[in-house]
Amino acid sequence: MTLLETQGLTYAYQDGGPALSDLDLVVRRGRRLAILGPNGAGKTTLLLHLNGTLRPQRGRVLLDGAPVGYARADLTAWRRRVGLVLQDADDQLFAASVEEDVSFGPLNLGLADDAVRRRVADALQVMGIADLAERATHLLSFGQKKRVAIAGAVAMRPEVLLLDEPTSGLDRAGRDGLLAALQALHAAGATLVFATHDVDLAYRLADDVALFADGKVLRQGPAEAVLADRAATAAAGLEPPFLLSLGLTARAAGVLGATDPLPKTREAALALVERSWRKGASGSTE
Amino acid sequence: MTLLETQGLTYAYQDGGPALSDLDLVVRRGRRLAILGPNGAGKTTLLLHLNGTLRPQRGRVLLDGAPVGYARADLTAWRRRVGLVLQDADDQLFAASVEEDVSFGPLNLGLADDAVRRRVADALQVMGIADLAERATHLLSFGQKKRVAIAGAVAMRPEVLLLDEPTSGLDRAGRDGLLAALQALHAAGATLVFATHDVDLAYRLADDVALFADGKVLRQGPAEAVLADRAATAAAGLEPPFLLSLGLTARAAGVLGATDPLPKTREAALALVERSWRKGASGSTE
Amino acid sequence: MEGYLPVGHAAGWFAVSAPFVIAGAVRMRRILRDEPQTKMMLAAAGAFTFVMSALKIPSVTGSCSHPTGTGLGAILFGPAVMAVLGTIVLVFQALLLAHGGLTTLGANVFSMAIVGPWVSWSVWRLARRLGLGASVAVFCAAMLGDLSTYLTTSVQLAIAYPDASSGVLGAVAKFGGIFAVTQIPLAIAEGLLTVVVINALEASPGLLAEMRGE
Amino acid sequence: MSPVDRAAHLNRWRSRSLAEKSVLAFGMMAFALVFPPFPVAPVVAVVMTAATLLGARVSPRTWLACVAAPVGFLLVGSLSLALQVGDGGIGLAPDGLATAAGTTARALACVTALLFLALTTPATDLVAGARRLGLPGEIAEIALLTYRFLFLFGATALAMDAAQAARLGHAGAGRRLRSLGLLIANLLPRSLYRARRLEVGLAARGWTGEMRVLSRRTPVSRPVLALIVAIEAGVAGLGLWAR
Repeated sequence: MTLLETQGLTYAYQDGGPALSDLDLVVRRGRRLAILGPNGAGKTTLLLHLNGTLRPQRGRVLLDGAPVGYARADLTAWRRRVGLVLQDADDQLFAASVEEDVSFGPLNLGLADDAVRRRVADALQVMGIADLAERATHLLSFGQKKRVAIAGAVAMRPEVLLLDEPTSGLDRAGRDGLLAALQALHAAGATLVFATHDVDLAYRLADDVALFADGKVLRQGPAEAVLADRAATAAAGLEPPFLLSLGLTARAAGVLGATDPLPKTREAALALVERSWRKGASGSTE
Repeated sequence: MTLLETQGLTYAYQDGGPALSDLDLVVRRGRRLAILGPNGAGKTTLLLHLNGTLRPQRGRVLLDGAPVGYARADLTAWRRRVGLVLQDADDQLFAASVEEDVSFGPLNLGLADDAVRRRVADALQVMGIADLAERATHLLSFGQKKRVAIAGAVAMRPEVLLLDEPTSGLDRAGRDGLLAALQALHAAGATLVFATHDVDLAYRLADDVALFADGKVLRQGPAEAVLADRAATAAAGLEPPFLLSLGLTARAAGVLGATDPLPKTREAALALVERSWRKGASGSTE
Repeated sequence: MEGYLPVGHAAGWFAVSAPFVIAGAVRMRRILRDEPQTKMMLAAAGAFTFVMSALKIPSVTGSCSHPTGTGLGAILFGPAVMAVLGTIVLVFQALLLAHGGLTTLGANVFSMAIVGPWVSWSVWRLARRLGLGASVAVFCAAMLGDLSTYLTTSVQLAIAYPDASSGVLGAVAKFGGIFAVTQIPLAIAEGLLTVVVINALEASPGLLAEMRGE
Repeated sequence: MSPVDRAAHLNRWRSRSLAEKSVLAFGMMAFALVFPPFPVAPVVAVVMTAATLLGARVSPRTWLACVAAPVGFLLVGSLSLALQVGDGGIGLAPDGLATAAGTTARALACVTALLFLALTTPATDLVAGARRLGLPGEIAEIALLTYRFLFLFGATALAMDAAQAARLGHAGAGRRLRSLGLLIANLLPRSLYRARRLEVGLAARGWTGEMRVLSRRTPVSRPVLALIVAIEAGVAGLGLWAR
């Protein structure tokens, strides 16, 4: 069940960047894991360890239970299975056109041209940007660039996809489009790991949450349980997601039954509130 | 009352970047105005016109009712009154240390060293970063850089401060700190104009909202009225702020009276919902 | 390398380099008087050169080194400007990375910020005038710029430390031999690299448009 | 990006006067160059290392990391000094060992002096000092902006490199070279674009061509300067005696 794991990961930048200290994390196959913490907590540093870009000073990373090595061949095999998308899309687009850029990874896998073409088409399809294939990368909008960057990783068909602040800077439409694409990826079997400081995003998208602060995982577990833990979220400098608070309040007040699902979207939450108030109102007028 | 105004502003980039077309906007003295629209709508282009960085191809900008010119002396006088903070703090910070950097603007105003020193100290104070004065610019965190960049504009004591996506990329603590600093600025008399795609931010911070899409202002007016206009927000590709929808639902259901203030923070909204449900629950058990 | 040259040589190379750097600075100031905003562009070009020279370039032999960047810099920004920018870069390399040094700055400026860029630029101009293809011209310019830099360093060392029996020439052969083993493959790699860069810049009109600020 | 830079900003002598630190560093560097390497060079090396590690409290780990590369280079270089190319091939040069040892000692002494300066004094302080000594303002400003941009472009280059590695752009020397070329080709326009954005950002702050800022400068402490001069007089005396 465990796909990727870290044990006692410790790392300090010489120039004083955010460090990791004795960090344990478990990524389970087929799940969506949010690494949730404030800015500067070391989330990006952790992601860079999960695909072997950084090498821990102590501790280790395990894939399918076996520690991975750092020889060139090991790294190649590792990165074939674990894809990484950084926060700033401009750092990741290198070619003149979308199609060309997305083919960078598959070509490096040594695939034949036909297979590469198929993978590029599939990746653009799942990210919902098939129509952009021939566009020049520098003419893309901010949100389009983000999706192309993710398509570049998706085209390599990794088992796990690591994403750093996937929705940061996106407006509502961009965010909704991206989330839909990530859901499609997940439905197709991919394991997703994303780092974010946005508790609402974590609540909406993640199955599991690892609360992260000062280079450590404070608590890891199912999203609802971890995010409802006020002591833990406060220790990470965060507050619980608004919709979760609303949902739990509803449960406590008996507006929702103990086994009713909590609202995960704004629409669902509004509908819940409206229903409860209409009932109350109709009750009082009767 | 009107401090800054645009009439029929029209501008198109050569490469087809976001343009302005026949845009009218009014900035009233002492108010907080949100220019609200999706990514790529041309918000930054508009801000660059409001301080004379870009020169409109048609139309004009007025300060205190008089059209402003583009000669060097005009621009200097203009920028003395209208400060601009770009989205990426790294585009405005250049000096080695924080206090050196913040002193740049006041020195350009031709002030004496003593006056400059006072202004620097005041600006750092109001932004809540007095302790960073001697820090090296490039060793600051993301959130700290944002505040230093704003301090650099504040130290020039402009009448209007233009801010491009002031909270983007900030985590909760960084955002709360920044909003508190902006409130302090506003309380001290500054007029604030900020461009954002975040409807929740606009609802929380703005007195007035200008809904912006495709280079045009669709509707401008008091925040609550504009944001509650579903047709207009939808036309701008946005949805109404969640807290506003919640508040209006509460009013419609009679949970809030017609003149009761709508909740503007998550805490207030949760308290409202909880109160109403507790009443309902206690009513049913009695 | 800090302190590696005897004091007379260190001072001598300062004297040799100074006129080139001063001439470049005078020229720069003239540009800046008319267009002060060019300051940002020049600084960006300098910082870009620094970062490029800190990147690792793979060699044919499997070893790694750093590109000198002099060829690309000379083609893009011109050799006169590179004398000043190169000097700034070398000072920061000494102060931030502890590479090179301050006493040997004169010698390093001469080999890396003067000889290298001038050779690259001249080769590039000559090759274009001879009608050679752009890629060939760029390759030759960058490769020979790199090689001439290291050859100059060899000569500088040989003059400072002539071979006891075979003199300066013998020492040139000795130091040159040491460098040649590692440097020829790296010069070829730098030449190829520069071709990739220039081709990518030309293949994507967007990159060039962004450079021109359109 | 640069541990040296970080040490320069965070060491105990960060806010000591620039004059004190540079008189010490450049004075000792000059003595190491001018005087016979034995016994002056080892004395300089010991004094400057002690000043760096014990005085300014720079972490020994950072210091060692900085000194490792020059030492490696020195060993190779000195080996070549000790050898000569003769008729019978390569052999040990007469006086070769002495030349090699002297050069190595002198260079090491200079390196410790450079490291003292680099690890205790931010590069921008030195640029500001050079400007007061007559470096033209425009050049100083370009140097200052270059310094500012270095860290931004360095971070971008690192991110690009990580992104390429994640997509297997580093597998094999050929691919590596191509990836590096693409990286540089993308870094250049982004760098120049950033320069243009800074231009806009500073224009909004009233920039008209000159970049004046108000700096804080620690005044020179006379007793400290006297102590430095006394130490240097001692080293110079030793040098003159050895000559």
